[in-house]
Amino acid sequence: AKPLVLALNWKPEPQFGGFYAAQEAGYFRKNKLDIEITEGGSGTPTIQMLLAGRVDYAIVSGDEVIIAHARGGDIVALFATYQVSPQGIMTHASRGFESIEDVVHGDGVLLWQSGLPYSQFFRMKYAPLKVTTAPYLGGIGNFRNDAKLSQQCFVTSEPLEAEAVGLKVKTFLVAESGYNPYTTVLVTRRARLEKSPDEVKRMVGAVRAGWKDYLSDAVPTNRVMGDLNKAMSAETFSASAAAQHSLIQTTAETELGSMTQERWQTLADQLLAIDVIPKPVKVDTLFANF
Amino acid sequence: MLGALRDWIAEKFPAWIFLGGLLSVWQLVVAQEWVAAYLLPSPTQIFTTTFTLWPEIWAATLSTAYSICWGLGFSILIGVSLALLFFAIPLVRRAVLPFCIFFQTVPIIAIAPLLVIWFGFGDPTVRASAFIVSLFPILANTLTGLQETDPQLRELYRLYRPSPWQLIVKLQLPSALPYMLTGIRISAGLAVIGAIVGEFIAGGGIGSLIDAARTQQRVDLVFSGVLMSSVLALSLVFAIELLSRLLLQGRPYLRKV
Amino acid sequence: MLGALRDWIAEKFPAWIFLGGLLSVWQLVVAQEWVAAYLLPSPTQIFTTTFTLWPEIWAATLSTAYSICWGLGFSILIGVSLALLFFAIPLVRRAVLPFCIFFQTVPIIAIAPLLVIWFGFGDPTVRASAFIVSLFPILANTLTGLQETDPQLRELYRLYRPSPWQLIVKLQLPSALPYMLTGIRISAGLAVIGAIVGEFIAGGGIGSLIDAARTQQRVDLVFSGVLMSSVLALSLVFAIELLSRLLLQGRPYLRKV
Amino acid sequence: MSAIDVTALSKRFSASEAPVVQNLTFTLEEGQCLCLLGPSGCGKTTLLRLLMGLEKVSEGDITLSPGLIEHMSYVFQEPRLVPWRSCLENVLLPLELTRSNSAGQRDRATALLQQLGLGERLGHFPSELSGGMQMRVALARALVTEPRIILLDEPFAALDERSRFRMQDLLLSFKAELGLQYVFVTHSIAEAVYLGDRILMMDAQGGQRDWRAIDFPARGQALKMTAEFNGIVESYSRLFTDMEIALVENGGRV
Amino acid sequence: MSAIDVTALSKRFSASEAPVVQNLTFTLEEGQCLCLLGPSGCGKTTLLRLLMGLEKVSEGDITLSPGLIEHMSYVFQEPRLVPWRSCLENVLLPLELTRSNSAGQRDRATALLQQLGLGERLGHFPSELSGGMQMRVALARALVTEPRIILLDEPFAALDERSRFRMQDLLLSFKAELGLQYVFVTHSIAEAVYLGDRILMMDAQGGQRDWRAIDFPARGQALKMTAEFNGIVESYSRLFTDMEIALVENGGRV
Ligand SMILES: Nc1ncnc2c1ncn2[C@@H]1O[C@H](COP(=O)(O)OP(=O)(O)OP(=O)(O)O)[C@@H](O)[C@H]1O
Ligand SMILES: Nc1ncnc2c1ncn2[C@@H]1O[C@H](COP(=O)(O)OP(=O)(O)OP(=O)(O)O)[C@@H](O)[C@H]1O
Ligand SMILES: [Mg+2]
Ligand SMILES: [Mg+2]
Repeated sequence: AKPLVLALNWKPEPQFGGFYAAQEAGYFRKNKLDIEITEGGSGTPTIQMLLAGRVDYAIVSGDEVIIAHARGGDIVALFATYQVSPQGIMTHASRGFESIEDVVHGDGVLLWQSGLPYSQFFRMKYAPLKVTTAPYLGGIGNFRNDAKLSQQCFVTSEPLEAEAVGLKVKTFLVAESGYNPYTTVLVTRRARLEKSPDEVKRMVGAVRAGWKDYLSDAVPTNRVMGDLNKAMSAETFSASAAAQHSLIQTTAETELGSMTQERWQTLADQLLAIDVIPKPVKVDTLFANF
Repeated sequence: MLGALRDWIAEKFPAWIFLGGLLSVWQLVVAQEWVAAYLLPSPTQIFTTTFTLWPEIWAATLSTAYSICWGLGFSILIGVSLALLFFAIPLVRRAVLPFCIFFQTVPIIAIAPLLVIWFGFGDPTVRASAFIVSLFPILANTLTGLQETDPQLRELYRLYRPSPWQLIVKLQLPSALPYMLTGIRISAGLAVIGAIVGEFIAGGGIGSLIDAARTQQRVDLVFSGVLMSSVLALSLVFAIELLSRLLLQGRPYLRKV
Repeated sequence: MLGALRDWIAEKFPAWIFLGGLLSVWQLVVAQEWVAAYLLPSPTQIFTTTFTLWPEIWAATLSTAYSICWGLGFSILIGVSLALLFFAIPLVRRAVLPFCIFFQTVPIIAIAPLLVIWFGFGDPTVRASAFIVSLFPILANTLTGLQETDPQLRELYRLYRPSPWQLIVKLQLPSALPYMLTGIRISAGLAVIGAIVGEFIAGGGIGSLIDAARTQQRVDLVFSGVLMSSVLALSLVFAIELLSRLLLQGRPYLRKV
Repeated sequence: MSAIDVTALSKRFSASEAPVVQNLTFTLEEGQCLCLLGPSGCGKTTLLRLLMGLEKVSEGDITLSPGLIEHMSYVFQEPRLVPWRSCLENVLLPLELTRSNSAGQRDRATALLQQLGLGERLGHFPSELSGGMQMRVALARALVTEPRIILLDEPFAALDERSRFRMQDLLLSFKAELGLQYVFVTHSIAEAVYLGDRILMMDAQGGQRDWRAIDFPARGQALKMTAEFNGIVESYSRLFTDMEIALVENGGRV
Repeated sequence: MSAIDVTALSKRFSASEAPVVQNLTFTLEEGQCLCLLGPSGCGKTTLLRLLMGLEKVSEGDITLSPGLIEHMSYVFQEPRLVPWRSCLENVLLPLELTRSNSAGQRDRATALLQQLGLGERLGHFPSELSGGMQMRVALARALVTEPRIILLDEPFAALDERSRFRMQDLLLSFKAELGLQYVFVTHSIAEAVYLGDRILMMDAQGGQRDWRAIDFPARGQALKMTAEFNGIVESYSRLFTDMEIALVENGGRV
């Protein structure tokens, strides 16, 4: 039989550590699953691929799940890797900003990916913005070059790179603003879940086991991912894995990757308020904890 | 002039018919759900979206159009000048031409930070991107046109010891004209795409619109943007065509005697 | 044949000199820190990186090269066929040609979901992207070439009531040749960029490499990728040139009598 | 039976301009050869193109004997060679296009070029040939298909007198041996009289100035020395002068 | 003083082929006009191009009188008109290129075209002109710069006899009134004898067959009826025949 495809939305990096760990440690195989992980790139439309049935499981962000629902795409969130969104705003420490509000009301340039829901959220919450905004395409080249420039980041990535080259940065989590979607969420089509809930359960189990391993020891998996992604150095891999630890780890009572209706509802309400979705979305069926 | 315009509309008629057919099939495909609407929105949905968001879309289109005209204008200017230079001094052509190909192959996104740092955020980068992407076809076609100038006519002109400038204006450019116009037509389409990619990088215009819509899975809005960019490209091509007809006005270019 | 090769190397000599000069200036600019190395790596750094990661880079280059050949091959095939069709049936040209411009102006990134869903991850999407981007120049140039066929020669051939196929093979294609070759040259560069952009989306090859390196501050690796893509484009253009020289071998094409 | 029948034929290129060919009526019998005379720009080439079907008739009619159209050949006023084909390849072109390119015919093409004095130029490209040579290649190209009738537009204008005489006699021999018919445009009255069974002379307005049968018991270069021959030539010469005088009186075009 | 001095001139296009022009030596005095005769393909056009500087000399020398090169004009064997320029614009081209395009010269261009019988065709494009008309436009283009010497490559080959005679006399009148010199290639022996102060006759190998001064007290069409004139024509005709016989005996090229 053909393997089931799990489509990532970016290259092998620590944010996907658990998935690669599950593959490496054989948890998929142990759960009678044959999984093929495909990496993504700029603009890889994983959610559309999933909806069109081209892949069986995909990694998307929390807001994408809600938006897809609002547009009639019936998918179910199964495992939310980041309990706290790793999205952040990175600034030069020399600017002396104390909060996100300072950043968006300051002068200079703020780079962020146009159309990201949180940028809309900021525009509403902190209106009117004073900072000049421009698209963010990855990398910190422009950040290094301009002391008055702030930019979006994954706190597990860009700030570490900036510090590695000797910059003094101050980073604010987007979550501080009250906008905190689950991130790096494993999803599948509802049809798949209803047809074989058992397979989905085994999938989530394997992923959870993988993440447990990765959180306790990232080194072996990082080596595997490092072979697949030559652009990232071994140091960056371990630094990044360390930085994301607290964003993924849950309390003793809740399991890794589990979600609550309350948080999904908050997200849906926020997206409705900022006009990213045109109508309310029922969140009770849009996720499933296993 | 009016008659020419009327002829021209008549000539474009088949395209409108074909467009109608295409849109009908498209509508059907989506209505029958052969392709899901979240992948490919129906034409009616695209028009509705365009109509609803018209002020934003129109402003974006204007801004993009402006950048395209700049970029393409520069491409024509620099492309034709470079072609003339390369033609006049073969050594320069042999040395530099291969590197013009570099311009074509370097993904704008890869050098985005450089562009932004040199030209700043906003329009200048967009124009630069439109220029970079659209330079080569004009250059290559004009150069070929110059090189293919009838050697017999060249001999004739040389009899009168023209200045290089006269030779260019009175012989080489006229006889390279069909090549140049084709090059410009190709470049026009590329300038549009160059501007949009530039806007992905530097913000503004249709590019930003598409980029944002893409992140929010607004396929309808993405296609609105694509629609407007195609409209821009077609208007450009038609403008070029009309202009060249007015320029030539029945002169039998490149027709042998 | 060997002599032709030697001439050709001699002809390319100025380009090598120019390349040397360019690289020296570049090295100087970076060494003097006029441009920061994290924006523009020095040539030596690019070469070191390329050398260090050679196995990966070489594998990526091969995979991209393969997709480019596919895409460009299809462009030539379909482009020339469409040009012939449009030339033979003007009504079809008037109806369909404007929509070919659409192909050129739609940003691949905007229709990525459609492409990936139709063609799947990896090579097929990359090839499709290379094809889409490189189709129009060949089409437009071949069509212009066909339309510019000397009407006097056309009259001559018609005397002998040739089959349409004969007319194409023995008159129209030979006389459109300089146009076609220029179109192919333009398309070769575009096919490279098309493949790389396709790889941004669908993964694999140099595109993926650049994409990953771009976000990881590995400008040196980004430029390694850009370098390899330019090398690919130049090799293609040179291959086309050599091939066309072998094809023509001293025949005076388009030279009047 | 008549080979070519022309009735009240007129041609105008644009409604606003005067016709280029005006109200021509003549009949050419099977086997007969026709020469066209007339001042430069009078419409000789246009008439030839009309006969070949290269221009549309504006008024009147042209009737060809059935099947003749398939066995017609044409030599343009300029050589019109294909620049990327060698001398021999140019001559082979009609055979390739009419799909009758047998080995025998290749030999025939070579032989023809030899007859026309181009045996050493088979591999040369047109741009490497002299004007007269190019015209001879064009002639060979028209003859290689073994046509029944051939339309020739000043084919020998670029040849020296000796070559010209040789070509004239070659043409006459084709006529005698193969029954080749021709319609021949020339500016040389002597050539017209020597080659034509019929001569059509046009005036500067494209009208029919004179239509005459020329009848010699036999033709050969010696004929040109006879008083009869020179008398006819002289009479045509006078016609030209008359036309010119009439023109000057009318202030008309040349 | 001599206008053109040619010494042991040879031209070969490729080392492997026989020379096209072979060891020519002659001198043309100031004011004299030269006619070139020779079989088709013998190298007449090549010689003319060598004189104009359009081909490089392989061996030997060409010396022009000082300053002459700036006042030379050339008529190619084919019309070579610029297709996108009208008849008048084609004639104005040399004036535009030599930056001497004054109003007076525009009038001169129009007048020239009228003299050549093209007064009604000023706005026509080359593709709308007959072969003979195109050649006349080319002639007007060469004359409009008021050259001191003009090289003509079979300029009247596409003209009827009457027009041809008129053109010949026009050329002679330019010679008499303006002191225009010309080097004239023709296939018509009569034309050469009528127009040349000197005649250079070449053989099929591009060598110098005959070099002669022709001296008539006065020239006019009536001259062509005189016995003296026809005697000279006849003698050249015989030279041609001799060459041909020699060729056939040597199995040489034509
Ligand atoms: N395509 C055209 N459009 C307009 N006028 C034309 C066209 N072709 C020919 N003519 C005109 O028709 C007339 C006759 O031209 P044609 O070529 O038949 O003359 P001709 O008798 O062959 O002259 P020549 O002996 O100089 O070759 C000329 O006045 C010419 O200007
Ligand atoms: N570019 C060239 N390359 C090679 N051979 C050439 C070239 N030009 C001319 N020739 C050869 O030179 C010879 C003389 O040519 P030229 O044109 O001077 O003859 P011509 O005397 O003008 O003949 P015609 O009376 O037919 O015009 C010919 O045999 C021709 O094949
Ligand atoms: Mg004619
Ligand atoms: Mg000649």
